[in-house]
Amino acid sequence: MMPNEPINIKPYGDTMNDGAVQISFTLPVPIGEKAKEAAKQIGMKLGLEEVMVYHMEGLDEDFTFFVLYGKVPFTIDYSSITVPAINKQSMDFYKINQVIKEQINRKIVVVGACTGTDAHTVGIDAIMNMKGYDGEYGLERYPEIEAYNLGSQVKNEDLLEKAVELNADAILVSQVVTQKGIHLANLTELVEMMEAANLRRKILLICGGPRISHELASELGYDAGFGPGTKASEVASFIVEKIIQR
Amino acid sequence: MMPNEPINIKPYGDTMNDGAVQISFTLPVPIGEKAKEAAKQIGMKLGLEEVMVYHMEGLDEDFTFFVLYGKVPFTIDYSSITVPAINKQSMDFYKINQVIKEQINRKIVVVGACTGTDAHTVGIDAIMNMKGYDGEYGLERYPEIEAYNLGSQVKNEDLLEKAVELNADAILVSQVVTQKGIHLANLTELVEMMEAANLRRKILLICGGPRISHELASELGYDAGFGPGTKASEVASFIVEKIIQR
Amino acid sequence: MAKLHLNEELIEKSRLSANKIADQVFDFIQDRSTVSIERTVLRLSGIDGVNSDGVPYANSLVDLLQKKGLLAEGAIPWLIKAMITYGISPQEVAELAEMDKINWDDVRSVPMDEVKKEGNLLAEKGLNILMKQRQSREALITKMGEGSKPFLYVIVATGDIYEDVIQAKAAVRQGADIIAVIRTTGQSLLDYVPYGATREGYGGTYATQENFKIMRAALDEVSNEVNRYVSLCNYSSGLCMPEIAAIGGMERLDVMLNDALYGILFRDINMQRTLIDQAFSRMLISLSGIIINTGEDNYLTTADAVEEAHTVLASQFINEQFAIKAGLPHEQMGLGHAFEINPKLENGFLLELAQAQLARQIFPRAPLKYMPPTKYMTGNIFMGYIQNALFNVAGVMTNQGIQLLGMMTEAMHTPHMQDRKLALDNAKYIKNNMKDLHEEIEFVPNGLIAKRANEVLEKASMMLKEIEDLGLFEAISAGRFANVKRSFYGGKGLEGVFLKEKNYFNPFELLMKKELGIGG
Amino acid sequence: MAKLHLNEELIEKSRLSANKIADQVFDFIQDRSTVSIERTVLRLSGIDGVNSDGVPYANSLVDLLQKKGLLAEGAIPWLIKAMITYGISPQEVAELAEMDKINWDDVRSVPMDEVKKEGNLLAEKGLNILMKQRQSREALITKMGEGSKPFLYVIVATGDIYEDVIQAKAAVRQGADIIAVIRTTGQSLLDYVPYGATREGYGGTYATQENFKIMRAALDEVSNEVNRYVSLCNYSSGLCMPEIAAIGGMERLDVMLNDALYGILFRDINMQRTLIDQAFSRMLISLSGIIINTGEDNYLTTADAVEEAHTVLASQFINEQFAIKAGLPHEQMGLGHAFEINPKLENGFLLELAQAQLARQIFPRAPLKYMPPTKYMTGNIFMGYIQNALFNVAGVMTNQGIQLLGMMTEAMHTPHMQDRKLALDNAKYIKNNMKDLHEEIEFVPNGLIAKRANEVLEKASMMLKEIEDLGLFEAISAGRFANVKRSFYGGKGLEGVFLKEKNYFNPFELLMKKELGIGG
Ligand code: B12
Ligand code: B12
Ligand SMILES: Cc1ncc(COP(=O)(O)O)c(C=O)c1O
Ligand SMILES: Cc1ncc(COP(=O)(O)O)c(C=O)c1O
Repeated sequence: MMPNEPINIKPYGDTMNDGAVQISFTLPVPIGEKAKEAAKQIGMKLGLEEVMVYHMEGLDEDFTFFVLYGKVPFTIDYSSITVPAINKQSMDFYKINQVIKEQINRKIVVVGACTGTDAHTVGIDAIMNMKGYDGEYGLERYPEIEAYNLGSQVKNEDLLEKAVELNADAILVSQVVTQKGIHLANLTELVEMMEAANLRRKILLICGGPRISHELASELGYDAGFGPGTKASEVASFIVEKIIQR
Repeated sequence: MMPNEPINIKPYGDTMNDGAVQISFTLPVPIGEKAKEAAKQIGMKLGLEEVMVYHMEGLDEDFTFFVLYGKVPFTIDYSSITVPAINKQSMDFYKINQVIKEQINRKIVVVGACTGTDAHTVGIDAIMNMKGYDGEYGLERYPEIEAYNLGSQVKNEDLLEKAVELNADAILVSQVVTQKGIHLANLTELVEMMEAANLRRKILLICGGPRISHELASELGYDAGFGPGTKASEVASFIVEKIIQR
Repeated sequence: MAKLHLNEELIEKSRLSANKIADQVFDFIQDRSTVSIERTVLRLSGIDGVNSDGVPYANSLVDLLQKKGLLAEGAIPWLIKAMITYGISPQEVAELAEMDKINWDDVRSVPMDEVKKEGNLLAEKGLNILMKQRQSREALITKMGEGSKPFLYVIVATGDIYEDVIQAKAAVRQGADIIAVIRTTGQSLLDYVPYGATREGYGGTYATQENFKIMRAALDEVSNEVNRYVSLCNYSSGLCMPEIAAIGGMERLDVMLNDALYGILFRDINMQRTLIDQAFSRMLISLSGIIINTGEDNYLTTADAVEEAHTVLASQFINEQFAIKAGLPHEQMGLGHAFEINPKLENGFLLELAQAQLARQIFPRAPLKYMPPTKYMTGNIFMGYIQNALFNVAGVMTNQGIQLLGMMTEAMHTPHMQDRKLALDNAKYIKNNMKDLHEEIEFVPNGLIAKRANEVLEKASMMLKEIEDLGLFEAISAGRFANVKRSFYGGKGLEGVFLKEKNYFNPFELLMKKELGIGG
Repeated sequence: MAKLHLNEELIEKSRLSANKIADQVFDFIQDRSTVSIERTVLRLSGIDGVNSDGVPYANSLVDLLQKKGLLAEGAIPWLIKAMITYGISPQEVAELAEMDKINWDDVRSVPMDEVKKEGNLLAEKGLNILMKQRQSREALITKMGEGSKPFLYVIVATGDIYEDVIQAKAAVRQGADIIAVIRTTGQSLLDYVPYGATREGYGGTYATQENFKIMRAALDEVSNEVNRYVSLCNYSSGLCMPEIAAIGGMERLDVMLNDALYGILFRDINMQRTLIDQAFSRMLISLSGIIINTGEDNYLTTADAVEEAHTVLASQFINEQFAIKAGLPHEQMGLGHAFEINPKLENGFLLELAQAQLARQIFPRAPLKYMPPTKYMTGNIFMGYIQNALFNVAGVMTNQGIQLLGMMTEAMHTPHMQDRKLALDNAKYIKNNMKDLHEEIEFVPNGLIAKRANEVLEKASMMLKEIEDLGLFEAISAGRFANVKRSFYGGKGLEGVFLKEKNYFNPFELLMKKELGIGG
């Protein structure tokens, strides 16, 4: 815990601990006083107090949109929160290359792709391509890393085949489309394929994307997960550290 | 219950019963992964599932703003909802005047004001003044009603004095400013003064304003409460019906 | 800069009418003072604090003089006579008077030339406090600079000055240029200025000298941090209009809402009282280098913004003349107007542009104060947020001076912290992303916008001519502004107005008029 | 209407270059067909349905012909030969072929003039279906009218056609003019068109003939209710580009995304394949009276919108020529562009205006398709909502044809029902409140906006000249568009391309060219 850190916290509107929150949602019922009451009950069942339905608007005959405000009556214990995140940004570009050279003594091989039917390349490119992202070089630029970006819409089996062929140290998987949990299916399939082929322990498995968290990735059986705003050096640091640990 | 009315309902995003809701609030903690986790915990403690913190932004050194989405796991029983509202809009301008003439046989006296330090006259004017509101005449225009609008910033004692002097059938109180519950104090004071003076049973007591509901008004001891969008004829209908009932 | 072709002759005519209207009012004001003006000069003479009942000494002394029938000569002569007679300070006079320890018959004998000499000294000393603050402000702005126009103006209104400070500092770090501390609902009708730091207001925070001081210190601190001078705004309005102007000057407020018409129409303050108070306030404000904000925008919260647009312009013309007569330079005239047309109106935005550009061209040196939509804001915070965006677009396109930022929660509550942040994000985005748009476009000569602007101008000019004939007092009684009628003897505070006796003496007034180069 | 002063000579030059670029590509296309084109004509001949493995009969028949080495003469001759030999319908040919009950050696002997006669009949019948739907559309629009420009275009993308219908109907009642059913992520790489009503898509719903029919019926119903013809949009793109064009024509779609460059760059579809497919698709689309939407907007999701603005314009010029060569009238060319400049950029909005107005003036008859911000949308739904508002302002100020509404939740999920409603509220508010703004303003002759527009035009014209010299295939290989490089032999679907034999016969193609008055 940090000095002076608050302990029990609540949302803040304009007075400490007033608990103010804003909510909006749609209910599948026609607009009217009854709908409004239903919206209020949703707010109350969420445990909010002083629930106010400030706006109600019909979206169609059978749907109504609401804007509510209410007050959270409980606090959460801020001091006890620990974030299951990876140690971010331990090394920079120069340091990473130096460590690989000095402690690993060979080039690291990384294979990446955006898998399944997902065609969003910008994220994986940001991490892997020469030009990088947000003023940081991508892995291709690292002299001590051999980086292969297979692009998008890559099948899990093709990715795995390539990784084996290149004797990869790490596989990087990007998943951007998440509707109806398609990314979960995709990511899980790869883990299962690797386990079946007895490769899971041999190759570091890392995923990333705007809806990915380290927590989620760990649950799915990945070594790490990187979310929005990730930088190449964070990923490289993680890989290097893990390889040295092994 | 209406035919075909849904029974157990949940919020709706793009698939029936997906439960999707949007939330925003501020927490009194500095921006960072820990703050994000705290926001997520607030969402979870509200009982939401699949809580996603989509946006986090520092408002100041010690405050962070969040936008979350999550899913409500529970349903509410829509069919059992009854709305504690007043029977709205039973009669129109002509009908009301006719009923007063035929069934009450004398003019009705109504005194209104926006009380306390509240200076918002537009709401009470909408109900009482000649020109009315939203294409409906105000009470002053009703030939069978004698309406006295005392304006705004009127003290409860002055309002009551005037009502007694005029032998009023009904008192109309408007309250618009609600910060820190100032309207509750104001409204309660009037009820207490009337009870102390033994006038509460003799005069109909009605309040209104954008944050007033019939429910709230009843709790405070008023005969009725009217919220946003009220029309003069709704109020007049209510008064006439009550007078006839007595 | 984008330009409309306007009928210059009508502008001239309107100005002339407004000038005559103001002259008539000033003829009336000339012979009168108010309890609040007298309290103001006592405060500027150094009387401060409250008695054991919580009544400010400035009030208790003026009340006493009024009760004794002495006030018509002014409070200052009596103060000085007591000071000289007993050899005590102004504060001591007030305190002893409370305890009935001053013999007012005794002090009467102090000769008038002594009183005048001492009076001039007091006035110099008092006004010097204001001048010093003005100089500090100028020095700070020179040192750290200030924001670019339109200045982004946001309100804090928690009711608790310490909570306000938190909100204000956050707002400054988020980019606000002006912080306005909104007042609690009841204050304008109080005939005294509350005292000390306060934590209990409704819809706003009490305006007290201590609260001003606390907020000014906080803003100075954060100004330093962001290296940009941030202005503080409060209200010189209500029954204590001139007193608060003085306090504002002493505590280095930078902007003050100041408009007698607002008090008359929206607070039912007696028109004589507040017009007299206003003339005196504006002199103090002028000397203090404070920008006033006038309240024409409020008309459109009760009257229709399309039909009554000309009343806003007419009132701006009148306020300009009132300001000139009180020695207020154009650069300190934050004339008010507002973006209040029904968002559902076809081409409504064009009418808004017409009005904003009209004001911009007619008052080219004034830092116009542009108010956001309030009337048509609803519980739909999303729609509200884009109504505010279009308002910001209009502000940038017509190069307004002070942009009062709208809050998406306008129809619900005074701003939560994130509402203010989002409002600033909105304004900054548009100000930056559309920065030079006003340089890039021209309004088509005979288009809808040009026609509308000239139509409003014409109506305003006709209205001013009518008021010139009728007199302002009559015009207000007839409900010409904001559809609200107020009578000459009605409203609050008339009992505080009095006719000056021929030996009335107010050295502050005399010195200010001299400094400001205005007659009377 | 607001106007920019543009260098007309550069416009002429650019058009000429684009024309030559298209000519080169058409020389190449001329001699080639694809499996998808052949499946398309089979479908238009009446072959429908899927076999017991779920493979469409159009696919199984074409695959068979290809395996037997017969396809290079075209699918139609073989179909007709089998029809005549066995005296059966096209559908029966497909079904019997599946069961290996057609003796392809036997049927070979049917004389070519008989084949041609029957082929022409088939083509007439097939294209007539499209013409009929076109006439229905025209009749409906005459009867109930349609929305005003810019048309408000929203997407539905639940993955479930029945849920899509709910969303679409709600959107229409809220004011949408065009409903686009977004496709599931994987579909463009499928080399067949899925069959039947579907309820399981990711980020969109499968494009199937049955789904088209269901949605068209729903929109017809609600069009009737709101008494305004509402358009349906889907994608004629990916490996089945021409088939879906045909299906779209049969089911009365009104707008279709159709752009080979999009497939090449963003789906890694082989450039030969999709350019050949596109030429054929556009003829079908032209006859069907469908508006195409091109995909230049997408470039700015990967490339920088300020630096690469000219690539959008260059691509629009090329797409225009491709369209002309396929007989598509200007009124059906929904050329794409987008509002994708970093919202943090000073005067960024001015650059957006420049680009939108530039496109508007260069392609005056085209119903330009204007895409909302996507790249710089974040989880801050409030800021997103006003980015969309400024986009709508730009659309109204420059009089765009089709306004694709942005959703405040762009960075999160495909739209929830209220997101779409709020997007429509946003667009309607601005369209109405700023209705005639574009008539009211003029852009300053040598201002930032005019300069920017001419700079983009100049760069585009230079780029087109370069491509003219290099050839389009080479230019794409060099990464000239969207910073993406694709090679002539790379990508998906090349195996579906074949050289036509000299006795290749495609009566649909011949009839369409005749109808559209284009050579070849
Ligand atoms: C650009 C874009 C496109 C472009 C993609 C171009 C390209 N070559 O990538 C185009 C126009 C082609 C496109 C198409 C579609 N898109 Co799209 N698109 C976007 C958009 C606007 C931006 C995405 C982006 O580039 N972000 C910038 C990058 C840098 O951020 P990032 O991906 O988060 O990556 C960072 C981190 O996450 C991390 N990271 C990412 N991957 C990895 C991997 C590893 C190993 C690591 C360590 C880190 C890491 O590091 C990166 C740098 O910090 C988003 C909306 C938005 N504003 O977010 C929609 C969005 C992602 N698209 C969406 C959809 C649905 C589609 C379509 C399916 C729609 C359709 N049916 O036609 C199509 C088809 C795509 C397909 N088959 O997958 C949805 C996804 C919804 C969902 N959550 O399921 C979004 C959210 C839009 C929406 N609201 O509907 N899209
Ligand atoms: C117009 C307005 C003003 C005008 C008022 C002019 C006037 N003569 O009324 C002016 C500019 C003067 C003003 C000043 C202030 N205002 Co004001 N104002 C508004 C505004 C923009 C609109 C209110 C309105 O006219 N609504 C239209 C009417 C028709 O609706 P209504 O009141 O709901 O009335 C209907 C029903 O409620 C009902 N009804 C109402 N009363 C009654 C009574 C009865 C008996 C019945 C049956 C029905 C009924 O019927 C009416 C017709 O349908 C709102 C924001 C907003 N958009 O809502 C803020 C708002 C109400 N104001 C607010 C505040 C804080 C103030 C100030 C206190 C700020 C300050 N400190 O300076 C001042 C001081 C006012 C004071 N002392 O009370 C806050 C209140 C916050 C809160 N919930 O506590 C609001 C919400 C703005 C905000 N977000 O800060 N305001
Ligand atoms: C000119 C003017 N004065 C004063 C006020 C504030 O009211 P009060 O003086 O009652 O606090 C306003 C409100 O916006 C105003 O516009
Ligand atoms: C021109 C064009 N074609 C197609 C698509 C859709 O992609 P797909 O064909 O992969 O479904 C888009 C996406 O916006 C597009 O702009």
